[in-house]
Amino acid sequence: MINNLDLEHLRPYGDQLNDGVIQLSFTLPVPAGAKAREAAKRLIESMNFSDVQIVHSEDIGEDFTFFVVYAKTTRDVNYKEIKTLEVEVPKMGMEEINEKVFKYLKRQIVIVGATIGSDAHTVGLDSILNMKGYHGDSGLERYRAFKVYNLGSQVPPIELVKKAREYNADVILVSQVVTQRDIHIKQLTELADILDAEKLRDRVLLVVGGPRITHELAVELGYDAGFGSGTMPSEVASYIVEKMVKIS
Amino acid sequence: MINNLDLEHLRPYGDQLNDGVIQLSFTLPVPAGAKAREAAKRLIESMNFSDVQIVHSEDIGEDFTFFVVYAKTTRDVNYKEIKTLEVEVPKMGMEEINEKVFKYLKRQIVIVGATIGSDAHTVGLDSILNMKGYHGDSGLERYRAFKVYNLGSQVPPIELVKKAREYNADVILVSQVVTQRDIHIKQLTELADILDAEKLRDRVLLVVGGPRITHELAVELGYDAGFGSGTMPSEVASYIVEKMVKIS
Amino acid sequence: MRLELDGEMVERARKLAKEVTDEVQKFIDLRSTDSVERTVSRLFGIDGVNSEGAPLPNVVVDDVKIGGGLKRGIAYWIANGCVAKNLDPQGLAEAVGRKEFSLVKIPPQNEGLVDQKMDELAAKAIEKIEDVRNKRDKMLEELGDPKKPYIYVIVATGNIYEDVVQARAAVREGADIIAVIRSTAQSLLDFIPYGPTTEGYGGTYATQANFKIMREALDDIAPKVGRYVRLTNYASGLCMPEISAIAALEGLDMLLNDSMYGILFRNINMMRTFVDQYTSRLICAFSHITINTGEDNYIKTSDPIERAHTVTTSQLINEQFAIKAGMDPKYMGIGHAFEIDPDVENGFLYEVSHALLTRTLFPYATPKYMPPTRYMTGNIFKGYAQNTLYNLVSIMTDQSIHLLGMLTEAIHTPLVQDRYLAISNAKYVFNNAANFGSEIELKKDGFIQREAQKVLENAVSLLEHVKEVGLMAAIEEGTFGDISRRMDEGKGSDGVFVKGEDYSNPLIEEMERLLGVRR
Amino acid sequence: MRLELDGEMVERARKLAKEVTDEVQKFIDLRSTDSVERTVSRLFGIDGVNSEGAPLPNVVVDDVKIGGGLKRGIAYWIANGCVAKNLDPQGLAEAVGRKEFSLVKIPPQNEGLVDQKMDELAAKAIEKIEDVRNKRDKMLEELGDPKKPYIYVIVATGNIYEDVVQARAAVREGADIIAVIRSTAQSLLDFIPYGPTTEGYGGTYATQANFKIMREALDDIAPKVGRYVRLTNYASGLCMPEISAIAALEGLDMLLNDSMYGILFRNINMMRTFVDQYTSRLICAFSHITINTGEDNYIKTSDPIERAHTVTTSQLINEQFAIKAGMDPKYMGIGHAFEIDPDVENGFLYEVSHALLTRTLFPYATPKYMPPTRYMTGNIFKGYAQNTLYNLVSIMTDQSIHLLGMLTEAIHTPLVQDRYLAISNAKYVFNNAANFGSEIELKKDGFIQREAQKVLENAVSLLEHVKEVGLMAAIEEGTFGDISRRMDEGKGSDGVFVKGEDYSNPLIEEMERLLGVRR
Ligand code: B12
Ligand code: B12
Ligand SMILES: Cc1ncc(COP(=O)(O)O)c(C=O)c1O
Ligand SMILES: Cc1ncc(COP(=O)(O)O)c(C=O)c1O
Repeated sequence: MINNLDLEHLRPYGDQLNDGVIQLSFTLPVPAGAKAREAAKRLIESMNFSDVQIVHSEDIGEDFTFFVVYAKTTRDVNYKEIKTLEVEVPKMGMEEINEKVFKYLKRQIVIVGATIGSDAHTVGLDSILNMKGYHGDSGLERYRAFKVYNLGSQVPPIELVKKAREYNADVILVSQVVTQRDIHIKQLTELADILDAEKLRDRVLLVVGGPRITHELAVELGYDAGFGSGTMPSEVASYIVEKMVKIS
Repeated sequence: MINNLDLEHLRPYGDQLNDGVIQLSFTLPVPAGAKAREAAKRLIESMNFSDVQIVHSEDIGEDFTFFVVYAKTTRDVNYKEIKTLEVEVPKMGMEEINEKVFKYLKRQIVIVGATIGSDAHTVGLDSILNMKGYHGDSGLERYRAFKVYNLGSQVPPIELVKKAREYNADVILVSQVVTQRDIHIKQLTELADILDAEKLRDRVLLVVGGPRITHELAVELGYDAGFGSGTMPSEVASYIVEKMVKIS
Repeated sequence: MRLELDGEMVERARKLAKEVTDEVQKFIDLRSTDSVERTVSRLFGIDGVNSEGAPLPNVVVDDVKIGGGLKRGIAYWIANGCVAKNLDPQGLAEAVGRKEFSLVKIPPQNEGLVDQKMDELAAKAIEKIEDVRNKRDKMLEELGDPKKPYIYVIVATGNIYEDVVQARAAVREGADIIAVIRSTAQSLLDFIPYGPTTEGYGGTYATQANFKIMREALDDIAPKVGRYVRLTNYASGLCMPEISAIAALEGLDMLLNDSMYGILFRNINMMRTFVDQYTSRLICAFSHITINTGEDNYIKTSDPIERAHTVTTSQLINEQFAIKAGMDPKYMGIGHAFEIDPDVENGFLYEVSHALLTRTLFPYATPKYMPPTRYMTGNIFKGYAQNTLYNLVSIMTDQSIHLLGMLTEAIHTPLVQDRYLAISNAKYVFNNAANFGSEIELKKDGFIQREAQKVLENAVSLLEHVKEVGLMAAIEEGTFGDISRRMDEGKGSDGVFVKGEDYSNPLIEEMERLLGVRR
Repeated sequence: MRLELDGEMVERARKLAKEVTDEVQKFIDLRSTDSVERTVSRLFGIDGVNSEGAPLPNVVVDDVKIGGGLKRGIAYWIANGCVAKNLDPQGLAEAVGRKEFSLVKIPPQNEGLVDQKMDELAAKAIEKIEDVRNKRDKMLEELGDPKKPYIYVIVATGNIYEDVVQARAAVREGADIIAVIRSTAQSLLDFIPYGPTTEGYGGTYATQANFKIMREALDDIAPKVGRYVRLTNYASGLCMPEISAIAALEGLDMLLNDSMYGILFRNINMMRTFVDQYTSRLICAFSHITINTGEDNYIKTSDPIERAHTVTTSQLINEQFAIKAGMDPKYMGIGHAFEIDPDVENGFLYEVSHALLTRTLFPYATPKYMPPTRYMTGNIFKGYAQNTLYNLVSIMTDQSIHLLGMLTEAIHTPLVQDRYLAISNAKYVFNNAANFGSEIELKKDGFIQREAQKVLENAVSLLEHVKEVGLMAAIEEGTFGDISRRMDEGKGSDGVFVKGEDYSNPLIEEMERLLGVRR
């Protein structure tokens, strides 16, 4: 890291250490002009920004004005005290995982995966589950240690729970990609509630993934873990094994 | 304007009325990863933003991390109460201006223009002064009513004041384009101070222009007016005449 | 810039596609579906919902279905009911909706009278559609057809009134086509929701009222901007032909409509989709509605370079199905997309090659070019650069319908500013490189030429195989989009039935006659 | 993609440019300047400042100038002083700096000894420069020359230590060349500031210490990224040859250096500039420093389409001046730029045509292509799209040095993230369209061909006129950049003098000899 960095008061770096420069863009539903510019400036100033420069403002039709702004934050953040909620697991190789599972559990781990509710995006889940995997990292189906049931897309939560029971699943993997109007929150909550109601929640490892999913959100919704954008299958595999072995 | 707009609580419009969505980007001088993302999130949250989504974070070398963020402001702005400081003048045609000057002043208005200090950007000032003008709008030299002395670039403030006295200038037009490390503020202040010291300030109309100049800033620095990006020569002409006629 | 294609190879490809679809058409001709019958009901004037919110077209068709009479076609039952009860179809349907009676329980009326009623209802429907169509054709002529590539943007707020606001802004900025994206999974609903709606996810429900609201908004702004503005929606999913019907009634200009998309990407039953697409396309062809086929989807789940020939194959199949529905090529918005990983060396050359192939194979069509989506990331700046090259390929290769890429593709449905930025990018590139494509030539036997020829050859091989096993079996094999679907699987299979000997559908027959495809 | 140029026309253009510069060179050969003499002092080993902060090279030259001895050349006075005082040049200069004596007051020493001293100092200087040069040539070979177009970015924080941080990040991201932009108006200083500096405006002062700091930083990171990283600064303004000297000593790879830029854009006296550029270029040629000429500037103030031929004309003049200084074409970074208003229809075609013209006219040079600046606005997204097309034109037309456009060009000197975004845009386009240029041909007699031919013809006409009136008069007429400068006007004119009969400058002569341009 660069010299003279005050990690207790970390600030954005634009052109100089600690200058705090941030770029913003947004639209106000008022006609372009001096008054709109002033409104934009005041708004941004009211948000702990100083040196607000409206570098672009443009009429984008129907009395909308688009702004590009550069400004400096007056805030900083204590980087030293940050403890991330990220799932942190030692990354293990495929053989290591297989061996560990058979050594400690003496059987395959049963995994059921699906994208639930109205969500039809399967590419993300498939990247984790299918043999082929993701960016050269093999999917869970390739591991001897796992027995994978990929139920595909748009599976109603109740259906997923039924299947999990049927297959005696150890792990439920759900994918949620569409997040508009928080539909993912609704669907994930529904699944968690059904598992609770059916007294299955404590018997499964419940994991969610998707590009807008964070571990923090997952925990908040009562899941064991959450995986975001760019997740590798091996990370998920390592996490599952780590947890399953701990539970057993 | 669109329906249901609450102008007293104006908010950005992203996808929905009042959703308050703002796009941000910035760099933190720490290595990419979960901890950096959390730092970015906390920083933005500390600035009256909610629903902070780190949609992109990337290592850009040497332990810098670049972020793209979407978030919602929790603030709004009272659009109704905004009174802009913008120079507001009735736009007049060239002939109207010429006539008005000769009718009320009975002589040409003498204008001295320059880019001062270390600033060598002349294109902006020339757009206002030269015959050719800007985007089809003729420059001040084209008006019979004005006698224009364009002193060019990098004129030391003291030199400019000397010339203004020599030509008996009514109006001083200065251009400032370079603003890095607030050099324009220094140079503009220097000019204003010299004019004060030389007891010339009250005898001239003092106007500054440039892409990062606002009327507000100009007034703050003791200038009569400031003109920003995209100014048209005819706006400046109208302003000068309006003021000169009022003074006389 | 001209692509040299082996003319014989092109002919062979077309011939194979024809043969493949001829086989499927035989199946289609024998069958109808619930949705086809609801389509007839709608065009006969049935609209609205019953007290439980069920759409009346569903109510009447279900009534007849439960009563075991659907093999005869809903047209007969409606006509019979109208004659018996002296009601118009709407009055009749409302009564059924109130459970006053069942259509199958109404005694058969004088056959001559019923036939006459059917013909009369069909003629009225045809007339209605023609009126709308002629009005639009006239508006298009008066206001002027914008320059191609048409700038096509989506609105997807979930709330039709917000959609209108954003659509109007987009038109002001230069949009030529507004597509109202549907709410997630509407395609799986076996009915069309009713009335204006304000709550959708990832899109806004396609309803007749929503169509009308948007149509009016666009017709209001079109004269102000001095150009005709097209409106698009989706005729896909379980209500494919019905959506075409309400689109025809409300004067939409375009519909996403693919002969296989629903099978592959929505797991809708094969037979259902094939039968539905036929009626749906007849209506489009008759209404001068441009269809947008969905080949872009294939290369969202399979590799855009290796599987490029599946796009070509599907385009040829879509073309043949459209021809079978009597569609003028100019209403064929043959789909393709700019989806290659931006990190691929010379990816740009592949894109040029593939885009030119589509343009060259379908000289009379109006190809619809789709933007990068799967390799868009949260880096909106990078995305903006990808869209710039996409725009360039489009203008270079003379595409017709150009769906704009959004810099926030990987993040959310477009914000008002995203759409603005997309439009200004496209306008910049289209103007700045207006004649670039005609000022350059492709190197003889160079990479671009060879790649296109290769894709075409692969498509021919694939078509040969498809012809051998049949289209349905080929789909089972996972030929398209790396997805496999079984013939008997999929949603909506229970809504397909073999027409009875006494089946009648004078409305569809009349359209077939007028389109010159009477079979 | 090949541009067909009329070969005779090309030859004619070159011949005219040669004749035009031959005339100017006659003036040059008779004269020296304060800065040339300070250059000699520096290369003789004089460095540092006196107690008032005046640089010692200035101190000694001013001392001799005031004493009326400069016509003889500073080399003589230094050598004479060294012999007399038995000091090395630095010791001598320090003494003069302490006002212990004046060089002109030192009695003339034995002529043979003084001559010998001069030759010895010259030889040592040559050796020093050669050492640095050979070390760099070796490093370049060992680490490997990156693929062209080289990715060239600027740093401009004003603080050399911040510059280092940002330069290192840029190199990690893929930059091949780092240019440290100078502080506003340094070109008007008649001395080079001294020591490491942390306060500049719009750039960082060019000082020898700053050069060293950045050079070390880049040499440290180059092996880590596995490629040679070039360092650039500015040899422009009143200290043009001196900057070349310190650049040679510190091992810079490139210098902005134009034969007319200072005259036009900094109102530096014509004669001063012409004389200075000659010595400056000799040093560059000898040190294997690539020059970057400044034609991009012309089309910042005049119309890039209408005045395109002034760019070509100036390029040819710059080439001839470089040849006169013995420069190998591969060190000629002939400048041009992508500056056409993005709203111009087919502006992209003009850009391709102009860029190809430069590339084709100077096949052995390493053209330096400059990004859009004047039509960049506060709309950073639009700017990013402009830069995308700029990158495409560069890779298509096979440019050598590619200065990256910044999306924030209209706003501020680049932020660390702006530079990153610029680099990733260029890398994307360069890779994605790597062979595009070689896969297409220009339409015969098409727009692109005709435009280039037209620009060349106009350049020839202009050169004919310039030849008639002379280059200096042509500049008075406002030929370049729409700016007129008078021969006797401009800064630094008092620093030009006619060499005396007894003028000697063995250092420069030796370089001329080694470069084969001894006159
Ligand atoms: C491909 C695609 C489609 C395809 C999907 C095909 C298929 N079979 O999956 C089709 C065309 C069908 C489609 C349709 C729609 N889509 Co879509 N689609 C995309 C697109 C372009 C790419 C998604 C993708 O494949 N990414 C690649 C994978 C590998 O990445 P990933 O999903 O992030 O997965 C990784 C991680 O997140 C994680 N992960 C994901 N799931 C899981 C699960 C577990 C357990 C774990 C551990 C990890 C994990 O691991 C993966 C590997 O690292 C995105 C835009 C984009 N560029 O992101 C839009 C996008 C996701 N779609 C969107 C929308 C709105 C739709 C529609 C609703 C539009 C409409 N109204 O018709 C429809 C309907 C879909 C539906 N009902 O759900 C929006 C979502 C907006 C939002 N945030 O709400 C996006 C962002 C586009 C946009 N800007 O509008 N889409
Ligand atoms: C052209 C240009 C140059 C040319 C200038 C040629 C010339 N004779 O003017 C050259 C190449 C010489 C140059 C040099 C430098 N430049 Co310069 N240059 C630009 C550029 C590309 C365009 C400016 C321009 O001509 N705009 C067009 C005119 C018409 O617009 P305008 O100036 O805004 O003027 C309008 C209004 O502002 C207003 N206006 C302006 N002045 C006045 C005055 C009055 C009285 C009124 C009423 C109105 C008014 O009216 C005009 C018409 O509407 C900008 C980037 C950009 N795209 O903006 C950088 C830019 C301005 N330059 C910049 C810099 C840093 C420099 C240098 C210092 C770099 C260096 N270290 O070498 C040098 C040195 C210049 C110096 N000593 O001042 C920075 C400034 C950053 C900052 N905010 O501080 C910019 C923004 C580029 C960048 N991102 O780094 N530059
Ligand atoms: C032909 C076609 N129909 C429909 C859709 C939209 O999806 P849905 O099935 O949700 O209507 C698409 C999506 O891209 C498509 O290409
Ligand atoms: C040849 C040349 N020298 C120098 C400069 C920089 O300006 P300055 O005169 O401030 O050194 C430029 C600017 O673009 C240039 O092209």
